[in-house]
Amino acid sequence: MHGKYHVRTTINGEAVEFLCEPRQSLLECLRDILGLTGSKEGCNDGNCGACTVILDGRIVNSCLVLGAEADGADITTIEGVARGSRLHPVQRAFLEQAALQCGVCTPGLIVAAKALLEAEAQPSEERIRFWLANNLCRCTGYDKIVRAVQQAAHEMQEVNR
Amino acid sequence: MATVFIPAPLRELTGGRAAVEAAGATVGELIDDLERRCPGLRQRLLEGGRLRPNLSVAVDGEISPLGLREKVPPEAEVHFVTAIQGGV
Amino acid sequence: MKWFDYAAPRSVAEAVRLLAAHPAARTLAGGTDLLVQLRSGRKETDLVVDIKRIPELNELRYDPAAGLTLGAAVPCYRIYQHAGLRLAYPALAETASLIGGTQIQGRASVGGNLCNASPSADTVPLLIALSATCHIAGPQGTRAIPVEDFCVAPGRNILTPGELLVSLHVPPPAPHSGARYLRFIPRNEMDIAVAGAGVSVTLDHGHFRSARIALAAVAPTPLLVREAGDALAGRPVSAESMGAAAELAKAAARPITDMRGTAEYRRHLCAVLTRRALEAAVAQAKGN
Amino acid sequence: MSAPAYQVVGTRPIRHDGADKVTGRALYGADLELAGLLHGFVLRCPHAHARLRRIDTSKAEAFPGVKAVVTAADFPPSGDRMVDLGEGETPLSYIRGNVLASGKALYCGHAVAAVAAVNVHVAEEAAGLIEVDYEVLPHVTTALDAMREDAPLVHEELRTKEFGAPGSRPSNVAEHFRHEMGEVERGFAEAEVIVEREFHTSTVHQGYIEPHNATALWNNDGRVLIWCSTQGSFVVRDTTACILDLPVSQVKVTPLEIGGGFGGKIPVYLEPVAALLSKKSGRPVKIVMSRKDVFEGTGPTPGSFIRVKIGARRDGTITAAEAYLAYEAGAYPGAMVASGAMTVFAAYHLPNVRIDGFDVCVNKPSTAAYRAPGATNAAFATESVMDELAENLNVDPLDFRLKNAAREGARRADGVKYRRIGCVEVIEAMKNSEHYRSALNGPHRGRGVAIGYWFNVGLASSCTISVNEDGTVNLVEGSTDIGGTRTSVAMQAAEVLGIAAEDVHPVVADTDSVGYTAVTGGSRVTFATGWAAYEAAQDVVRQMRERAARLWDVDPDAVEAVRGQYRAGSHRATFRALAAQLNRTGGPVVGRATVNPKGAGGSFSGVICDVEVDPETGKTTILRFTSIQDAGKAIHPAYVEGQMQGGSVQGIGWALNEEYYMTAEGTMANASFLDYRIPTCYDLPMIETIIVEVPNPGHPFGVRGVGEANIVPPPAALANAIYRAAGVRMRRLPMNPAAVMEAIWAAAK
Repeated sequence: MHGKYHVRTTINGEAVEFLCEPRQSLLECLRDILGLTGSKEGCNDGNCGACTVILDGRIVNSCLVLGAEADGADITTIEGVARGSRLHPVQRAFLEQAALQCGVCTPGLIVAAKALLEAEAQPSEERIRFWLANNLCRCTGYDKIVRAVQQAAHEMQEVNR
Repeated sequence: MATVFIPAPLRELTGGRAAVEAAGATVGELIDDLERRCPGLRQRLLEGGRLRPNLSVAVDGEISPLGLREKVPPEAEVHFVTAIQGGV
Repeated sequence: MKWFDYAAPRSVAEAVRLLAAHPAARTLAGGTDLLVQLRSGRKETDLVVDIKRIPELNELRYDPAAGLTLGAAVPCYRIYQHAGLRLAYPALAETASLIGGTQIQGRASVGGNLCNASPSADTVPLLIALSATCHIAGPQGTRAIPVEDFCVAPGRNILTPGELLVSLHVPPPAPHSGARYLRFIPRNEMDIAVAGAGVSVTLDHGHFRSARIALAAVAPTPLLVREAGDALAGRPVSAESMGAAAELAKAAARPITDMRGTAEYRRHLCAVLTRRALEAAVAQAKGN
Repeated sequence: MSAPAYQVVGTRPIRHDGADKVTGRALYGADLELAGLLHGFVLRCPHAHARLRRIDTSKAEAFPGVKAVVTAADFPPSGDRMVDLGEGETPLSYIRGNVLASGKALYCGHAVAAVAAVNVHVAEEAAGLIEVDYEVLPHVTTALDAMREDAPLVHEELRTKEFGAPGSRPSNVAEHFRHEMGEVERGFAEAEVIVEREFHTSTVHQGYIEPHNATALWNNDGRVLIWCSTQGSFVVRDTTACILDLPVSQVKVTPLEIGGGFGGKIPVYLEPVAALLSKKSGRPVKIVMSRKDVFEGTGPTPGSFIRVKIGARRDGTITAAEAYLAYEAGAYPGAMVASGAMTVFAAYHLPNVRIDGFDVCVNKPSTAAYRAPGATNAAFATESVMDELAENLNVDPLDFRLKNAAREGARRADGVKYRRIGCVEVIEAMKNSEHYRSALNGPHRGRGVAIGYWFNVGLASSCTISVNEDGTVNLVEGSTDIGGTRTSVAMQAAEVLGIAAEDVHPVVADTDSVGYTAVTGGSRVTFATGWAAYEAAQDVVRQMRERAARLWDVDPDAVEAVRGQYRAGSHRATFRALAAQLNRTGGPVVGRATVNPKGAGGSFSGVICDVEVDPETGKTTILRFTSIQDAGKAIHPAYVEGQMQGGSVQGIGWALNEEYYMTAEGTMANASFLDYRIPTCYDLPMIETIIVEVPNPGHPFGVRGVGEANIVPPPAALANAIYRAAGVRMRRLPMNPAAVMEAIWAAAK
């Protein structure tokens, strides 16, 4: 057996250490080593966005990051979006707007939308659609997803005022 | 008497008629009556005493899972259609 | 995916030593090309050398006099977040925001895009148009070469074993100059260019002082079409002059037919994209 | 009479499984962890057609970390048994042959062997050590090529079935059937305008984001426990039992959350393989497909060749119609061409019609259902020809359709008479829509319309409802939930019980814990499982009336129940109040029902779309898109809108950019989400929806399944819009930019 790599990270605000083989992606580490199965594998080659996490402030496809590369990084996954028992405005908006059907793309989309709304307060529809282009959904046709992000942006605006 | 619609490829056995009257309380009895009127039809509709695998029977427009045991009300319309699979 | 070892050198020297000792090693910047190729078996390696912790490769500095220094490992998002760069090289900022999607831009680097040497690489035509140079470090020291010579064949670049692309340098934009990269893709994002055209122009009172035109996805490597750019030098800015340059670019194209487009369609797109890119570059040049 | 004012039906409650789905807690098949879990990898044939002379697995079995290797030889023999698995009768040898190839591999991606190991990397590496002696055979990948005399034979023993008279000579055509009504030749003789065109559609995939997965444990007591992502847990149970030659009771299937299916997760691919690997290794085995496996090794929808000919008089009345449908079945017969034939002219009342359907085997993955399977291909042809006819007759395209629209009592081509349907109402809603009445200005722009139909199915569903003392109820049903049907089913129970939808706790149970429930398909769940919930709730109400009668010492028939309020004379009690006293009035109350309903009213759908076509690149941009559909009664309007929007965007992808790009060697060149281009968020405008409600007399709330009809019109509507924007009639899918550009060049010559 080849040697493993020791990785120290912060995941959803908590210090986390794990051992992984260099060939294991961050997505594999989250799911198979750390049991955080909220991030999903839809393609494993960076084309569907279902594995989206926030890595040092930027959304990335965790399938195209090696676990070893995450040493020292700060990571937010879908499991870290809600504040304890209180859903994030994006999560609530997705439910109220019925912006999900099968739900397998939902974690990636919510993480991506959360990152967008933390960077831009009132993104236009065009901007939302450009930002989410890497997150494929086959059930909804995206309409209600865009409306949910717009609703969350509005609500977060209210809260901040 | 029920009206049985004859699929195009079988009309050679009914003298070209697209519909034939037949008597029977169930689809099975109807086919027996049809065989008497137009010999050769049963063999084209059944296989091993059951409806051919790629066939379904519709009574008054409803595909019936019971096949030959489906009851046939008087004056009903009966169609033999190609089995259609559902799908999402 | 086959097993491989992982190393994250902290200096250029350490990286060069590692690469020289392991001819089969692969350098890892953003990984959005390399990891897909390793996973599909298109490439193999026993050592991945992660170059993202080497200071020189993360440098992003713009100086009006010296121009732009862009570290090979700098991910796209840092490019279009850099205010100075956005002003001086708007076309480069925009091109960096085109690659893949937001998540890809969080990792993919211009240096990686260049080293991957895909004929349809999105950033390379513009870098060629902007006369960028590649700064390479290796066992025999450093060297600089024009970016148009960096890619040598589909998927193959000029680096010899042990060499490492450290950074790209882009000269400061000349006054009254403009640039633009346009590509054609069937979708609006998440796509590989069927064809692409990167141009830069410098104007002088309604005439072209100079122009450089480079194409993507229509030759074994990104293609500098000198004759198309040179044909504009001295000519008035007009539909005719730009149309003629577009035809010259089209004539130089040597596209193939594959699942992303037929040769005829790609050749046609070269003319359309070159003309539209020139119009946009001219508009920008008039602006500043 | 005005529609009854419902308390719950028609509202938009939050889905019961919502919190889990938006927090990442929901458990999908790939998320399952079990003690001692091994990981499987399936080795697939790289050739389009090859004889399997020998498979040597010895090196793989010796690879460190490998615990088991299986091939088709590990299956019990299937003989010539036939099985009916919710998709009509099929030879077991075909189903088993598609799970693991034996004798021949029939398509690139056909599963040949499988390895179970300590992790998926080891399993993949070991699979690479399996030596397969392939004898590569000539292949054929399109229907027309496969129908030629000299075409390579996919199945040497296949004979064409012609309504009970099997053909004599070997052929790739598994079945040819014909529907005929009236006199077609005479009809065409009366026609003053005739349009006849030929169309080609490419193989396309359902494109669900979650790859197939299955975990199996062959337990020490001999029971096979399966966890998977499927549209039919009972289909998986019965199929796996058949393939492994086990009694059905020995297999238990626990459906986990399903990440999209659209028909593609009805067939069985991995479960029997995982079970065999588990039996050999003595440990649970999980297999998850890669995206490449999903494209190459599951069930896309048929590519097809279609010829449609329609004749009409100057006054716009259609006198005759003829269709020739050749659909690619893929490796095994069953190309859904029967449903294509049934729907090709379904929207129109035609006096004289002839339809020929051909189910043609080719060396491509064995096709499965994809949302109204067969209907979209057919409507692309019919609705394009109808548009050309309307133009020739100089009549508005919707008026022309309205004049010939099918109404109640009209006969379909297969002779079956329509019951109450909403075709006219859908077309009128399109005509009166703000979108259709709005102006579309600007160069290179065009508006297109099209309509489509899907007949929907009933099939069997079971449901139990048990009452909790706090007045809430637990509802147990067996329909795996892709689009939020847990909620639309719970809402129908809540309506009957007179309680809030939130007070119904729906559970999708495993095959040991709920009565037989057919596949989640045919747009049936809200219709049929909803009906089972309706009946089970009525059963609860009956029992609650008896409990009230006992409390009030009156005859049960004297107790009236209206919207959860129970009364008899001066006595009053709410559902909740009665629920609190169950122990005092006789113990628990459990309502149960099984249904196999008829009367699954079909649904009509229409599309209006505005596009702009760049004349220099051929690229189509959608400016505005409206989907119109008859839902009978929208139980949860947001989910109905969601089905319409999702189906529309799948139709858009099918129309513009999706295809299996096959190489000369018969392999798929674009088996990834990069080059198999499903629409992204950035490719689309908002998808506007108009819900029409023509109640289905065959359902307590008037429900018509809405899941499928909405994918049927988009390709034709887009083709008709592109014609008006760029002046070219596109008759081949996909209408990607290169194809439109080539059509523009050809027209300019």
